[in-house]
Amino acid sequence: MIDFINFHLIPGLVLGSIYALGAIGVTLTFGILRFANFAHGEIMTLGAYLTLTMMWLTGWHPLILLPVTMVILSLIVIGMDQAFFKPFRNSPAVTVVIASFGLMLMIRSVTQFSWGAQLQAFVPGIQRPNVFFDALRISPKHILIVISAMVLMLVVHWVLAHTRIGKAMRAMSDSPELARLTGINTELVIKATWILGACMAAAAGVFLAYDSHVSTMMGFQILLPTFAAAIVGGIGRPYGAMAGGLLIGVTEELSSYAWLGDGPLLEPGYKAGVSFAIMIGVLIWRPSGLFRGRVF
Amino acid sequence: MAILELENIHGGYGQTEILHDISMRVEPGEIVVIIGPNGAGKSTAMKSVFGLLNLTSGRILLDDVDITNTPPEKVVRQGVCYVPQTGNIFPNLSVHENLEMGAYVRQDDFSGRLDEIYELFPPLVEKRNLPAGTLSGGQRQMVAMGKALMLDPKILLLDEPSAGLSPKYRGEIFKVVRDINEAGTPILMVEQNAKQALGIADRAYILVDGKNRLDDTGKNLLANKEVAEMFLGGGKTEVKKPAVRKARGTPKT
Amino acid sequence: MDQLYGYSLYGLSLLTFGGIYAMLALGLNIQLGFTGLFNAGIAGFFVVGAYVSAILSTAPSERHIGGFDWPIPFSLVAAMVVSALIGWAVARICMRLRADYLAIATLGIAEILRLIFKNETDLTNGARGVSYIPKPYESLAQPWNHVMMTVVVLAIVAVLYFMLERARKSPWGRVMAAIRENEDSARAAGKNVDRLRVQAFVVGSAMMGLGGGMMAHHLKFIDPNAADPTTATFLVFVMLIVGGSGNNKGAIVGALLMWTIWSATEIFTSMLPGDLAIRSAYIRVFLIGLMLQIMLQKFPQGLFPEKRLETGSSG
Amino acid sequence: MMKTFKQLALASTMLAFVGTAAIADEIKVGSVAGVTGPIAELVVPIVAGRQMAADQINAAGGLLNGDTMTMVLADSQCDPKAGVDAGTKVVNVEQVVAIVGASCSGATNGMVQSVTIPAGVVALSDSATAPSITDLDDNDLVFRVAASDAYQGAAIAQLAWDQGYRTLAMTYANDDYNAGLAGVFEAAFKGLGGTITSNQMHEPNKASYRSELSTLSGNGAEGLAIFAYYGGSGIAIMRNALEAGLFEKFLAADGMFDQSVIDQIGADVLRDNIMITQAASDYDDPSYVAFAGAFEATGHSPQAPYAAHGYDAAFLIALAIEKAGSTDRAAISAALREVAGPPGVVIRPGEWAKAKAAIAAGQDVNYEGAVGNNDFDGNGDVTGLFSVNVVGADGKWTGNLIR
Repeated sequence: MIDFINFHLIPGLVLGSIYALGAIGVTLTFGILRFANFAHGEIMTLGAYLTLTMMWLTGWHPLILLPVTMVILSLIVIGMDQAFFKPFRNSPAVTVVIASFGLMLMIRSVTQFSWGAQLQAFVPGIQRPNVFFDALRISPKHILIVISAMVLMLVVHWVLAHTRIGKAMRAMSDSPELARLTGINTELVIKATWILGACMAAAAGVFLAYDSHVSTMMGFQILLPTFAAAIVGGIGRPYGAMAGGLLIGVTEELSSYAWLGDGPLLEPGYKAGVSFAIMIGVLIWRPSGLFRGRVF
Repeated sequence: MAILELENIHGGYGQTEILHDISMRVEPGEIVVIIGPNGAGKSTAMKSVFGLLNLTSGRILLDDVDITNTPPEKVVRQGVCYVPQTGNIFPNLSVHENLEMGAYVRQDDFSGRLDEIYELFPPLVEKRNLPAGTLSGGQRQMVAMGKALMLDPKILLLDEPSAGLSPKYRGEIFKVVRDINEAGTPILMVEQNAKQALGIADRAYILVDGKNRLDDTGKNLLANKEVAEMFLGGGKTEVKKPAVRKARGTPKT
Repeated sequence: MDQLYGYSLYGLSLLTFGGIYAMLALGLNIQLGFTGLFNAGIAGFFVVGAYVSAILSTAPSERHIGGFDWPIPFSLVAAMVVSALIGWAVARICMRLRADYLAIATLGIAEILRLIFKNETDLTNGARGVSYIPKPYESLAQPWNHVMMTVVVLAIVAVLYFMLERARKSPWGRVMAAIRENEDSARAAGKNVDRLRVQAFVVGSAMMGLGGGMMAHHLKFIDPNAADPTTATFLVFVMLIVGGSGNNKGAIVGALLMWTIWSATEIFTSMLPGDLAIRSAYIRVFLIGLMLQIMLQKFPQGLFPEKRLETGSSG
Repeated sequence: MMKTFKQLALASTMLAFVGTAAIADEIKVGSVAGVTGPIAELVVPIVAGRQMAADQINAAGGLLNGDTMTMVLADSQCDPKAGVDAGTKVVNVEQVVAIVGASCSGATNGMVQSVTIPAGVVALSDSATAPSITDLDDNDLVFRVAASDAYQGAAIAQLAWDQGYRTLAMTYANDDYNAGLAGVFEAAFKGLGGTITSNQMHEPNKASYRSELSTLSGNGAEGLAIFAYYGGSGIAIMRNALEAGLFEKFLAADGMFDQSVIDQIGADVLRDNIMITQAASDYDDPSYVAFAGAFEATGHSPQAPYAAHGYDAAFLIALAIEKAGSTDRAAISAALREVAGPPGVVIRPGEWAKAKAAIAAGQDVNYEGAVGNNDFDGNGDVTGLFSVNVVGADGKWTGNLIR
């Protein structure tokens, strides 16, 4: 049982927190700009590399540099929006999604070109877990990741629920036409959306790198689970995305727990398929996400 | 001096012209109603004020200032508020947040105005923290109007505020419209329920096929024989109505 | 002289690859171009077709199930049938979804399919792939083996093209266009929209399966890496968008052109010295992304804009 | 738009110019590698190894009559589609006389079956290790200096047994290289009398492997054998296992052999706890020393997996061209066996001038490369030498040849 908590539940929570942060950006873009942004994975990757570069320059801890990364990444992402998404404001979703494919390829090659394909690590060496009650093993970095992710999610909640721009974002996600008729500056809201999404993407990328390592494909590798999290939680619903991220992360890790007998329930080779299977199931049976109805 | 004036406007969506030479004006303190058969361009005329369509000629003046083809977010800032027929609230935002969004362009403290709105629509007070999408049709219409009134607009545009409401709520909405007007806000309103609408209207325009057909005071039009035949008649119109509803269901007419 | 001969052989290779990609692009065109179905799981149907045709046509082997030594035409038909069946199942499940939801769902399904081929080692030899896949006319002497392979591929593309053009101009094609333009009014006109969409999806999937099968025969080897989404899905999108979504000629020209650009740019970048040559491989991917952006922003209709048919009064 | 076109046109003219300028007296050899794709990080030093061979040869008199040896890079992406395309390009457009590559077994399989065997071009892979390449019907046109997994798998099993391991858990990344290696290892270790407590395939490139490791650690194994690329999943697995305290001892093959394993996990943790086999020569062997010194000077680690193989492969091709005395593809293929094995004057890395003189004098040569003697067997495979590597006092890998 303790193995279950140590090796399945806690890793699931860590991974789930990372997915959740990524999914917030995906779901906001989906809700407000009305398209699935395939470049979001590469934005996370970019966040990790920016932090890595600053660590080389300053030697500071990645979490201390995270706010700086957020600012830089936000500026970059707003620039990308102006150059690559703004021309498609009135285009059908298909066109914008394909444009985001294009942007995905572009960011990835820039990352590979600038930093090389070689694997990098934030912090060399390993970190042994702290042992609680003689059995519960939690690594300090995991505590740090989960707590920071929770704090960031609270910040997102606060922004969306209590600030003028946050409410405007939700309003625009509800109805872009009415938002315009209400006098909401939609371009400003779009900028705010990219900033919030980029900040969370930066956090997701940095946490993922902090937990494992930095590589040019890291963001793309978690992109589909992130989409799955956003869909499971209900597109356009940041709170749902958070819950969806945790759910997908935990389920992925639990799928290979020995629920029946000694062997893993599902061959780990199929682990990557778990999130897609959940996502497809949700799309079929509850297309509006698991948390239909009142979301907050 | 008119608050709002449409001068000989022509235009429509994309290439298709729907409005062929429409003129109308709203004087301070007036309720002006637009009625007409389906497809006459009533809603389109109203949307033209909001820069939502492509005007090829004519001009629109707000307080003698030309606002032709100004985008909606700017028109709002000039003090014109518009309540569309459908999709006029943010369903996932609470009632209170919907009202706050109504005041989005205001930089000053608007808590006083909020209290006034709740006074105008008492049923909203206890629902203030519920998502607006969970409210009944009539209450949603109140939220929509309340949201529009948050700016204390120079003029309020209403697109069929009574559509789809039960007769009881319909009466209530018309009462609210009169209350708003009595508090000093001129209103331009499109309505299907011509009888009730003309009853509260100071003046009304009748549009047919994108052109002005008649205009007069509400009282005179109610007495007008042609108008009575077209909109106020007995069984004839009642039979027509379902057909009219259905046609209205097609997107964006 | 040798150089010229070499260029000709390379030209044949471009036509062969481009032609196989044209099958994928034509399949996508039915789904996305004609019907507006956003299938981002091309790689899934591709890999199904490739493996089915490969396993059926190879000689018996210990490494994977079979082979069954079927003649290539039969194995290709089987590849189309299996892809079509999977397409049908996917369509039944996902048809109600909005465009970009459909894209994500199909992308996920393609990934699951790839995982199955990778993990079911007893059936497919897993990650180590299937070897010794026969190739049409491979016993002929060079260059005729290449020539004949190219001829076979282009002949299939030509047949598909004429079939699709006929379909497009047929009542069926008009209804498809009407559905894409305005689903509600097509429904109101009494068309069974869902069934027609499923049909389009299935036909498109079968063509992607055919493309996958032809690719397996051309490569003579297939492994799950061949279903990498970048070259088996995204590249096909680029081809169709550049060529002109909704236009069959555009799909074919887009495939040939983009494959040529994808492949031939390397001839130039590999001339760069040392480290730059490696890095320029990334630049190549960058240019593909940039090209897609430029096309979408400046020429959203592609090289061959769709020829709109009169959809009639039903629309 | 027009401006973009003009810039593109300008760029391509410049490239074409560079191309024509270099054509004079050059002999092209294809260098096919998975530059982009799943093992991008491994490929950089391998290509550098190949290039260094060409650079040394050009500096020491060049090929035949002073011709330049040019390595033409083509990207096989670890994808058979790209492998075939890359092969077609170098064979037909670049008219290479022989090919070094491709990197991954899948891309190699496609390239040789579809392109190079029909075209009669010799392909010498430096890193494709799948056993399936051994029995290709290849008209003696497919060779490799990387030993088949069949050898290395057995070598690790023997090593584990000799070190006293009797029960092991194992996991492998599901790709062509590691799956093949793992299969051989499992059979060999069991054949020696060992027990595999648990054997799990894993999907590379996942963010966490903790749950897999928990299942693997269930039955009290003495250590974990990992078959993975260090970048794809190897480092992540070791990190997860150590951090969770599930395994302390590791065995691995050359896909894990990279300095970044030590740099990222930490030398102190790994010292005495990890053994990695690598296809390599004895580090004291003069051939290896000659290569390592020169390669380090180019800014790469000589220990990078398959970098030395890349060097040897390119050098062998050059020797075969020299021996054949022409750029005829068939003659080169025929000469390759002769220059690789005895008898003959022993040639070591960097000794191009010596080799050229010997061949000019009509003598046989025998290349003893950085990774071993490189004597091809009937299938064009090498037996390969393996070293066992542990973490040294200086935080670097130190290896000893397995005798």
